[in-house]
Amino acid sequence: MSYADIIQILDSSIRLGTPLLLACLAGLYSERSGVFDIGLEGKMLVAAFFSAAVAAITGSVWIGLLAGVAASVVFAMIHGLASITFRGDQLISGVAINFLAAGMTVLIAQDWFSQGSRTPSLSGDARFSSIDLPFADALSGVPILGPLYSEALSGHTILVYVALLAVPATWYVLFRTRFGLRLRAVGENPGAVDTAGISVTRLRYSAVLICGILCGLAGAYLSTGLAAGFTKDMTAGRGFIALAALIFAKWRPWYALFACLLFGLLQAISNRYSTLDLGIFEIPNAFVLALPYILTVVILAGFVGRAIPPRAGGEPYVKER
Amino acid sequence: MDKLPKWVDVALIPLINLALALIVSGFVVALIGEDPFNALSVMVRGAVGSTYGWGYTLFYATNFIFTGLAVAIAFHARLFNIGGEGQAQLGALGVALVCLALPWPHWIIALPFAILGGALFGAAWAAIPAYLQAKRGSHIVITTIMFNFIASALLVYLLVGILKVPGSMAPETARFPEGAHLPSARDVLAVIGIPFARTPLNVAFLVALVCAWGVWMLLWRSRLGYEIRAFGQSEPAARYAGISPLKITMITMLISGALAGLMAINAVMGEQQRLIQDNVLGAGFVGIAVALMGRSHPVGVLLAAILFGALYQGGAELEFETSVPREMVVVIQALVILFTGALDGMIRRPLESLFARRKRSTSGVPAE
Amino acid sequence: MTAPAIELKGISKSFGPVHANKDIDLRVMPGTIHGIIGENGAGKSTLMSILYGFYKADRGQIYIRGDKTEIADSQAAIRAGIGMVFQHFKLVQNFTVLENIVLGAEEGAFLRQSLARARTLLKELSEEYELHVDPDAKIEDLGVGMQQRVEILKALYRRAEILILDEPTGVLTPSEADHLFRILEGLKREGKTVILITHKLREIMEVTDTISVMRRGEMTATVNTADTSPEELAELMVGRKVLLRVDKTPSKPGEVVADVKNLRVVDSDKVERLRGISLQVRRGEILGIAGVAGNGQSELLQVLGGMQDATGEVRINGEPIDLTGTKSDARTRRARGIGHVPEDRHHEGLILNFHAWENVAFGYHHAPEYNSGPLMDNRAIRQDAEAKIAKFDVRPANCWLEAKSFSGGNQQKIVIARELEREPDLLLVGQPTRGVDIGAIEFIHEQIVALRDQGKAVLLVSVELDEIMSLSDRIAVMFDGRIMGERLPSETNERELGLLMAGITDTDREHSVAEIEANLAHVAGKVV
Amino acid sequence: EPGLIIDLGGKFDKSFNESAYNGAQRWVEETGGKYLETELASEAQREQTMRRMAERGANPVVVLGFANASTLEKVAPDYPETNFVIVDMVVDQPNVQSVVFSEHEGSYLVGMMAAMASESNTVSFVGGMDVPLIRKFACGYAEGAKAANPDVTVIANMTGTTPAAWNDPVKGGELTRSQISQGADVVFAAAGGTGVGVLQTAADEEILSIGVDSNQNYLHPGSVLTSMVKRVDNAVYDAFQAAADGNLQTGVVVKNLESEGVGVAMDEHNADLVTDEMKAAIDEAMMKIQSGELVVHDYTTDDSCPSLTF
Ligand SMILES: Nc1ncnc2c1ncn2[C@@H]1O[C@H](COP(=O)(O)OP(=O)(O)OP(=O)(O)O)[C@@H](O)[C@H]1O
Ligand SMILES: Nc1ncnc2c1ncn2[C@@H]1O[C@H](COP(=O)(O)OP(=O)(O)OP(=O)(O)O)[C@@H](O)[C@H]1O
Ligand SMILES: [Mg+2]
Ligand SMILES: [Mg+2]
Repeated sequence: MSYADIIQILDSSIRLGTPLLLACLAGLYSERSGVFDIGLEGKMLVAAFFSAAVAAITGSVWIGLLAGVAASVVFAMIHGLASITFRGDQLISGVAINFLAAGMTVLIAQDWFSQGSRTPSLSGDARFSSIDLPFADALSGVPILGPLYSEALSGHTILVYVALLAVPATWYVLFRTRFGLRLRAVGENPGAVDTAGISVTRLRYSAVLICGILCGLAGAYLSTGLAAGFTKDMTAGRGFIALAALIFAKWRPWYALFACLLFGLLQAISNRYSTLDLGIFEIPNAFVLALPYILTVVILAGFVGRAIPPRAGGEPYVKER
Repeated sequence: MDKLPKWVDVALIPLINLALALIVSGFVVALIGEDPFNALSVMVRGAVGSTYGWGYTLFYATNFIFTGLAVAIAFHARLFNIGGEGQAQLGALGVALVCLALPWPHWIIALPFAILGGALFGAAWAAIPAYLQAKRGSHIVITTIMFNFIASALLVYLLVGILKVPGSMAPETARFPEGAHLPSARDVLAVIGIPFARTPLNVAFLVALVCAWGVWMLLWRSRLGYEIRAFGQSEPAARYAGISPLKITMITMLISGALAGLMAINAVMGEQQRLIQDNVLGAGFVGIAVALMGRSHPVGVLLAAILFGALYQGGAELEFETSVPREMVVVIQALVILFTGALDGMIRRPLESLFARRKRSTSGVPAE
Repeated sequence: MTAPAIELKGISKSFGPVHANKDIDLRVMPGTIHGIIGENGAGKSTLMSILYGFYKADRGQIYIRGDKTEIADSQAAIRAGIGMVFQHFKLVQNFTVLENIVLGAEEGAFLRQSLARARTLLKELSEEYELHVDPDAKIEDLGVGMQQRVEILKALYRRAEILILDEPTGVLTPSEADHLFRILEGLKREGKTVILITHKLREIMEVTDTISVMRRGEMTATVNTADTSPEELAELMVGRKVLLRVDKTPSKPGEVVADVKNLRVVDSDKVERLRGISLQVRRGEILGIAGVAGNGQSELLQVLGGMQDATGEVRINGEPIDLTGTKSDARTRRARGIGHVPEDRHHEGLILNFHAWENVAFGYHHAPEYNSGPLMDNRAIRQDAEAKIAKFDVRPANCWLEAKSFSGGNQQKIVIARELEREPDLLLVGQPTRGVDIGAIEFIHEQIVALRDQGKAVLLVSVELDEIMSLSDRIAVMFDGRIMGERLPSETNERELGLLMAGITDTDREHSVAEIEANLAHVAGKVV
Repeated sequence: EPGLIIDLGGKFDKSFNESAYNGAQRWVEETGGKYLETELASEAQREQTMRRMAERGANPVVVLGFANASTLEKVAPDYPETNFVIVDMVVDQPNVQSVVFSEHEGSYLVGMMAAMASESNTVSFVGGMDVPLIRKFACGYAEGAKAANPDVTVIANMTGTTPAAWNDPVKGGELTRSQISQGADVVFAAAGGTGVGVLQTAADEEILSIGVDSNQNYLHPGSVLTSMVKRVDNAVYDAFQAAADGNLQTGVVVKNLESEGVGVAMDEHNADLVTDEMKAAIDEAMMKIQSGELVVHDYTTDDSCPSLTF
């Protein structure tokens, strides 16, 4: 494997890690506030659909992006309604949202475009185009770091950079602002927040809202950045991988970045090599493709140590029985 | 202090939730430009309007009884088994291996072994997530989802490799021998002179009914069931009573996986008669909705499974007759899960305060 | 005449069918310490939570310093100068003291400034009130006494003029409690108003100026402390005369039933919870284990009850029992004649959603008389349950009710009936009267003593020093996973036990509060 | 009334199914006839869908793709009055017509064009689901490429091993990028809906691509070198027409280069990309294949490929 190969794989990892990262940060806000969310997958899927669909209709990827985010937010609010207002089971609500997204996207796609379950292919302004970072060309000659910057890091779509910037931003919000303090508190002990005179409900809804927005970006990136249109079930389990990354990252932003890049890397590798020769034996293709899933289990089982989720996570806040 | 009368809890609330799900589904149908009432009548006629409809409805229901019971029994131990899909896939592998292993002389002989094969493989697939949950605290929801993906990878590996018929294109096994074909409802009913359409409904339906009865006996008549229910209510209490969390988690998930695996008796041995790749048809997931609707009680699961069977069959007809895609069924299913599972409080709490007010005005419960 | 600091008029509150507060009136004058007592579930916490804006009253008005005040949420209460220290602290465990204090009282959207300002103010406050805490310590590393200080500081930081403390002393050693009362006196001298909820009649007699008594959601009396007595208060609480002391004959210890040697437990965080416990319990005696919560008593019960593995040696009637491995579960312990009334009946002793009859078999569901063949004999269990419910006067006497539908005292009676009726050789009892009112306490104590008189051994764990003193034939004090000493109830006193509970063995000497605190803080880091 | 069951992936996959759909539409336009159509929702519902079609009285029932074979094997005997047509697989039943294509021959031709168009001497292949049929494409492609330029490197990747692999344009795009980074400058996609992503990426990254089944040249004019067309449309059209005329032949029908069952798409969209040299080369190869002088290796005959390892 040459250095150029490595650069290409890294380039691909960033691209494939981006939707995971956005979804993972989405989950981070929600779960830090105490609302577990296995519906990331579904929210990404609706966002992927609506952003591609609206981009196809209007010809503008930005309007598409807005539509995708809006759709994801609507689904996030359903989850909020179920788990915050009506104190339902958060896991079940998440499962329902995933199904709802899987069904609705196909239904609407068929109704709007009559092209089976897909949107028309996007081109031109209906897609995000790649942007070159400053000095990418000038620096490409620098040994080692040059190609890393100009080929792996530069030349992605705007949403990739949004995702990367969202990591320090999330860290800052969480640990340096009032909102972050309250958010972390409400996921640990909503009673403490409530008795401090802050509305638990409002805080959790804002977290779920942010979650919806970020999932929207993740979905929009899938269909208008990574691909050129929506196809049925195009999230392909990314929401669950993002969730695993979140646990792996122990609900911390910087760790989330590395976890998502790791999963991106795995996908990049499995895209690139259909079988993996480990010297002793060869992993057949079917299992190379399943590698992210297998690794998720291995990580959950062994490597995270004890990942302690936010203490109040998964439980609705019940003041009066 | 029971907040609600039992009939409200087990009948009224699920019915209201179901009605809400159907109303919202109706709106969705209207939104995509079809007449919801027409759609409903197509679905109802398609599902129960003929022996053909009934055959398919009950055929699907059989699948859902197995997976619904699988989810339900896990729910009792407060384990959320989303892995029914993968466990059923593995069960299918087990059934297929048994059916292909010998030139079975008669289905009566093949069936018990196939049941064993399906149950064993399904259980084995549930065992790892169960162990990881019990020993390492790995969240079973995520591990079982991952195991669904891994199961399909495994099946693909086998179906494009050693299990494939040499020279054949499709990733599927050879057809099972004649002696491993379960008699269909048409065959059985023909013996007593009742005409029935050619459908895949087969004797596995009876196996499913026996399983439902067995789960009921297990949960409410056996010590193991008592322990499962106690563990599901409170883990510290279970330990206090000498119930091993590891043991119960493992056993419950093994039973759950076995039940999911048994679905293959119906789908693979009863209908497909060979192992194909996507043999489960999403029934593992439907099981979640079925268990929620059925309040995790075998009788409820039975009724909910038939409802969902009708929904599936009706949905298939809907696609033939109108322009509503079959995914409509997925939407209805999602709405049922949403309303019965997650938005339950929306109906329950107003009802609770309604009944509490009635109760207080009649009896006046003091603080103590 | 000055306006009362607080005046409540006609406060009512229901939780579903439970009428927690019924038309309550209350007046508290500024610069006084006002006590509120009442049985469990009488509605004390509910009333105070309404005052603090945590719950919303169904009816009634609140006047603060004479002005009618609408308290919609806790923010409004804080603005009105009310601070509350809840029975169960409302602290974020993995936050620092400082972060907990600014939470909800931040200035501006960014934290840096708020934290810096809070740090200076906190320093001033802690010096002024002798409430020293490390602002950068994580709450989970602090002992309960410390956590309580943080709660008080939180209230003072928000400039509370009226401070409500809900059962603050339940978790404190006697000397910590004394220190707390000195602080309350200081606050009172500054003109602040304090409302103190407690079950401990002696305490309330010592520190309060006036006392209100609640019973079954109603305010039954308000008296001046100077004009009343503990006996009168007890009667007001329960509505009849109660014996505050247990009536029992001297014990006649027989041979050793339980012989424990060098018991050690290391928990999943690798913290040593039991550091070599050795003790013996004999037939016909009650061994009481005193100690501040979290010093290993729970682990001791759990190990003996088969809920946790350990190393060391335990013999029951001379036969060793397995402490690690497959034969060390609660079921085998029961087979060896160990009964167990667990500390937490809600989470351990009962399945709240099971019927009462199902709970009567809980833990003994393998017993031959409850089974026929491979299945459970539900009819036999129900018959047995009905008999036990009748004998222990569980009310309502309906074995089809779910356990959660019984009140705390009656739930405890179901557990006691189940465990005592098996006549175990060794009875483990944890906090038998926690959350149980005075009337039921009497009954439960009688049952335990009766078992002892049958010649059975009883190991009693309780954080209530009164209960230990009055029930035990012998007292062992636990601190930080060790036994600090054994005393006979007749030869010791609360002060000495209190010092032992704080890990101080040279009990003849005078000890400063700071010294006791330092000792307790040492354990605190390990206490969850 | 004839019936058509559109396979997984949907009738607008711009590829295999769309080709069949177009054949049916052409028949409707030309004859004014009517036909029943339904789309398959999942693998496990093949049987129900087939039965439903037969019960509704469709004749013949046309099913698309190898995956239907074993189901058809079971269903066909239950409806002896109904004729069935299956594409891409042989089903040995008296009332079934099996239409198979010589994909390896068409792939051979586009392989030659790819090798000739490549400047980096590296061409690549993105397959859909990893099944023998797709390996047959890949193998023919590699044979052709090697024939045109023995030094050419052929990179082949499969998208996956599940039917989802027909429908994963994102992965298709990633595979293409990775192949580009390995030097490929012509990519052949035989991957159904996934191919859309391959062609898109090829266009984005400014390399050449080759479409499949339908003529996909129009998708990215100037980037799609050609398409290996597989005339599923003709198969459907012929079946419908034969049934209308009452002379549907059962048994195996082979559609090869000679019978124009497979071929290379040439139109205004790729006219600028195809050199005269290429044209001459493929014309020559076509003649040799038709005359039997040149036998392109068919992967499915022995499950192996002399010029490509998987
Ligand atoms: N959040 C709630 N939801 C429902 N019922 C409640 C709630 N809080 C308290 N109750 C009920 O209201 C009644 C009064 O409870 P409260 O906590 O005020 O009693 P208390 O006097 O503080 O008792 P304790 O001495 O145990 O603290 C009890 O019957 C209790 O079960
Ligand atoms: N967890 C719970 N869920 C539902 N209801 C409860 C719960 N806890 C208490 N209650 C209700 O609140 C009422 C009072 O409960 P509580 O434990 O406060 O009783 P109590 O006043 O301590 O009774 P006793 O005098 O017998 O000790 C009970 O009758 C019960 O119906
Ligand atoms: Mg209280
Ligand atoms: Mg009580």
